[in-house]
Amino acid sequence: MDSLLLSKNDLPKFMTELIKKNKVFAPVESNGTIIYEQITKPSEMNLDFCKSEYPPKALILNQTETLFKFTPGTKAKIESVDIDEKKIIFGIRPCDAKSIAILEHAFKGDYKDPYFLKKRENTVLVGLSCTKPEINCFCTSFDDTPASSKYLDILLTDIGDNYYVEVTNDKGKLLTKSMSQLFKPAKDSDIKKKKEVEKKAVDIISRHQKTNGIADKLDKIFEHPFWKDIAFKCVGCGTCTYLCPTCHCFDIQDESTLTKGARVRVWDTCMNPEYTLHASGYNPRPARTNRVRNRIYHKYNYYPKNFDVIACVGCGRCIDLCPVNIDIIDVVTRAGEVKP
Amino acid sequence: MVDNNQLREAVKKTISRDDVKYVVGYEKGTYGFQTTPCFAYKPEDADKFIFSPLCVHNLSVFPMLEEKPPLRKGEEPDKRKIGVVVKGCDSRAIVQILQEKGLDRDKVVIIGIPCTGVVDPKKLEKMFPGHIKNVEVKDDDDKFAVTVDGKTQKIQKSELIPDKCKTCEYPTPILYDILIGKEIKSNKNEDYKKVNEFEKKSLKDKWEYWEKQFDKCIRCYACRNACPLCYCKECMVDQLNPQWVRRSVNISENTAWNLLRAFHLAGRCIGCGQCERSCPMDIPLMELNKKIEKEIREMFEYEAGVNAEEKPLLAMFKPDDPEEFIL
Amino acid sequence: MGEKFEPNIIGFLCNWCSYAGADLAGTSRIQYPPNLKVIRVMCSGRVNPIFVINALQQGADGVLIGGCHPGDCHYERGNYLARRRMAVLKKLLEYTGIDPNRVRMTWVSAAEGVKFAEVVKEVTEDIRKLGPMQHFKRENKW
Amino acid sequence: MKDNPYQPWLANIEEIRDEVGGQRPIKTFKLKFQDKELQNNFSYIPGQCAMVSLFGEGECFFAISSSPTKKGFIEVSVMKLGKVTSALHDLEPGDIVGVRGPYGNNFDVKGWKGKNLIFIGGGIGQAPLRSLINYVVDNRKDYGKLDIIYGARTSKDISYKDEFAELEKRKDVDVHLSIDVKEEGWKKFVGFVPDNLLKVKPSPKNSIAITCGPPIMIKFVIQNLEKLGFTEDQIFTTLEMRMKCGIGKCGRCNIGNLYVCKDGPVFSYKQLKNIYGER
Repeated sequence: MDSLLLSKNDLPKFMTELIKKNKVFAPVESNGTIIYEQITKPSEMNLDFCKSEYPPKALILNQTETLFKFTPGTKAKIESVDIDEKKIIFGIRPCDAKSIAILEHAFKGDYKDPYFLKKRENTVLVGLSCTKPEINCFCTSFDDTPASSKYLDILLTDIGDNYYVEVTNDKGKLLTKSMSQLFKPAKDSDIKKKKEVEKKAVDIISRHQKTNGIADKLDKIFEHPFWKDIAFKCVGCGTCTYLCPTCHCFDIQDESTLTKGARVRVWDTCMNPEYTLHASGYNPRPARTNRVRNRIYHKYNYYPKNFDVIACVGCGRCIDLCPVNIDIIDVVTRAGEVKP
Repeated sequence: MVDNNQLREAVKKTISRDDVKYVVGYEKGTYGFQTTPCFAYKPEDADKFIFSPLCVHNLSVFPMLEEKPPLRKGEEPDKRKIGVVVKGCDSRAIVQILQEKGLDRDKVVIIGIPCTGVVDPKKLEKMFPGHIKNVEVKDDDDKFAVTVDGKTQKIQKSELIPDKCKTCEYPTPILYDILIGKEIKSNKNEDYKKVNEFEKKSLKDKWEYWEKQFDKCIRCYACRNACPLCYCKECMVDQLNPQWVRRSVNISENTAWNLLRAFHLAGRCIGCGQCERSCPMDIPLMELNKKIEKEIREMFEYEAGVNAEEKPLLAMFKPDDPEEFIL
Repeated sequence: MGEKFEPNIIGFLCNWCSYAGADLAGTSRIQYPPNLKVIRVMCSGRVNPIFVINALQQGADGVLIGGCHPGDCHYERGNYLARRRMAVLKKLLEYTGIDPNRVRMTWVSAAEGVKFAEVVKEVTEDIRKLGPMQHFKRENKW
Repeated sequence: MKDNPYQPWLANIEEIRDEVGGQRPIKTFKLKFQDKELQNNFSYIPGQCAMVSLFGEGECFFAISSSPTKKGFIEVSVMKLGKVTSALHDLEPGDIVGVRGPYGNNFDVKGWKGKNLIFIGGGIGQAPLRSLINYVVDNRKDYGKLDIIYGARTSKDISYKDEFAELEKRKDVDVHLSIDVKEEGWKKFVGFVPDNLLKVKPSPKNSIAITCGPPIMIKFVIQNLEKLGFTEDQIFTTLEMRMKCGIGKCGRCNIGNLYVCKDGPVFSYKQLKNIYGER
């Protein structure tokens, strides 16, 4: 790992260079909320935020993705689509970066998903440490911090006049080397400063989830009436899953006109009863209880069983935006406490 | 100001009845200023019930969310009633559902609360950000008393209430079995100021504004699912054959969805604001709903959710309905 | 560019009056613009606003709904119901910045071939002036 | 296509056979890949499934109902139910569909060598069993006694009638057909499949029972098999779910942490007992 320094005054220069050669996506303020959009000049960015409402996973697992094109009907022909786009995501938070690493588990394996994996491969994640976590942030519950560089190619941390720059792999090195005149080597004092910034951010986080042994505990309480208690207030709006950075479920549908068409993949949510409805009318998850439980289990039991990692990064989006205050910190903590 | 003890007594009394399955009301949420729907199955459960200006949810959605699992042989359907705690605006949703025969009157017990306005959670969070514990909001005449960490601040209601409360004409529930406290008469008037203001814009400016808003939409359908009046068994956007609205997210499908959602609530929307509150992308859905509400008031002298005996707006007509637009 | 814009108009005509009116216009050899593509419906009350929105999505520049004169509806009240619906829809379209003149409604009886031709002429000219519908047309960008 | 599991291969419909008429008709489609090399190399084991798509309508997950011992084509049997299956039923020979697969796990045809096999099917549930039955019959000497128990609502609803007739003629296969409601001219068993099972009374010794059909039938078949002394690792079934991707990504067909499309559709009763989840 390389430790470098980038003067804050040089950030625009750095960004301009990046934009010259690459598609750069960065946090932009639009209608009062932050979203990750392609920028054409550094001044469009807004770095004074905690997290975007719409997760940046959408840049890799697009909400609408064309799988391939075809001529519809009974005399069909198929045409592949190009997925070679290269891009840089600048200013992604460590939690969101971790979510992409978590998603990767689902998309590799026996059947490799070319759309996700190719985009993942072609994307450089330039992160920005989070210095002001909000009330529902709980990334520290998963042994991570708001300034962890583990899942990023490059991580910038604001340490006053400079950014402390951690370059974790070759992907990142390629970028910093091409602009080596902008970077200075970091001193021990800078590392200390970063640690301080990190500690300060960690201290702000005041909500914690007890995740110790949660997967095993969930094994024992599947039929517990506790789930009905939790799920009864759910209105099934699906916001939690749409905005969750680790939710990967999707629907595949054909769209066509008379002469052309495409098979399209779109995000879907397990909170909708239609999600599991069979054509025969039978629904294995007919009630809210089934659906809410499935969401929690998918994150805290199935995912750990299949991939050895909890599918939650503690970003708190689902808590922020749930219209009826179903609070995953509270749900999981309480699930750990109920008697089987 | 609602007396919580009086509310709890009423809930206790209701849930003690044999013919009541559960009562849905409000309790304190898990963090900050949040409140959350809560369910009482036995009299003790009533002790956690509260009502405060933080109780923004429209609970009349819950009777409509009841799942009706297929009955086994010889099994009797559960015919018990559901108790619902409602504010003035929420009660209109129930009235509207009754009018459409979506629900039987004898399936609900309505516990009415005369409401003097709730807070807009987004405005409150902006004014007092980042508080997790020890917060409270109380009603204090024309002010809200906001307590944070022991310090109480009085804030003019107009600064914190959502737009719907500013022009609320029905603070007291229209229909109720039990009323907590005294009836309140409204001296407010819906003047559709925002709508009138927006109408003056040119078509181009209007579309520019809405294009931006619809572009944000992620089509999670939270607006639909949270709405007490969106209770169709199969929503038109979930229909596959024919598929009217495609699932891909782009301005065309987003506009179609948002227009159709608004239209399907024409003469039915009672203005509770649940859709806008649930929207994760902050699309001002109520502006569309209010526009339609204004038009049907002007064109058909009709108001949704005030009279359960009336026929639904679009299922009836008057021979002299406006028709100047017809060739 | 340079080519003259020819509007694409979808007409939902009721089986009993407007469609018969269009027929009469045809058999009487009354000329009217060929821009109208007719879809026969049993009653103007059958026209769900979803049809209108969908037509505009799929490339129609305008929509014309034809029904019986008030009081003449074969199903007694279908056209009255349609009138209410379209009144609300037009207001909604206008509010979102889509010219309400793209959605038109007319009463044409089976005997009014001339009126039918005139209505189509008028609607076509109006929509020609408005130009192509671009607000939320499907782009099919795959 | 090779490196993109979402993109199907094109296949021609060679032949369409009507299996069952009525409200919920069943047709069997004989499909041949356009790519000859692919057709020759396309190998699967009974129990596996394929994703069949009609472009412009969508995709559906079907059990392959032909046996890999018959080369040069694959067959799927489709009941007309939803959007895609209805559109498939409107097709004609010569039309093109997309096929990707084979997906999922399979019946343990190697491990079951030398054992007595009891097939218990109902309705469209016969499709995956048909593949296995044909496979076993084509390798008849590898297996012990074969019992086929199959039931449908009426005699008209029996699928693969011709094949059952062929099987009935064989001396080394016992076929026990049944219908739910009494009918004139029907000399075989009248009643539900689980009851027919009790009447046939197969011995659990050195046996494997494979059942597939409507969920309610499977439930009672398993109960009756246990009554007959079958242990939970002697009972196998196949499950179905709503599916979109077929490769364990889209998330909707999970039972617990297993995906029916990837880790199923064949499960032993022992497995099913030990995983929890809605199905």
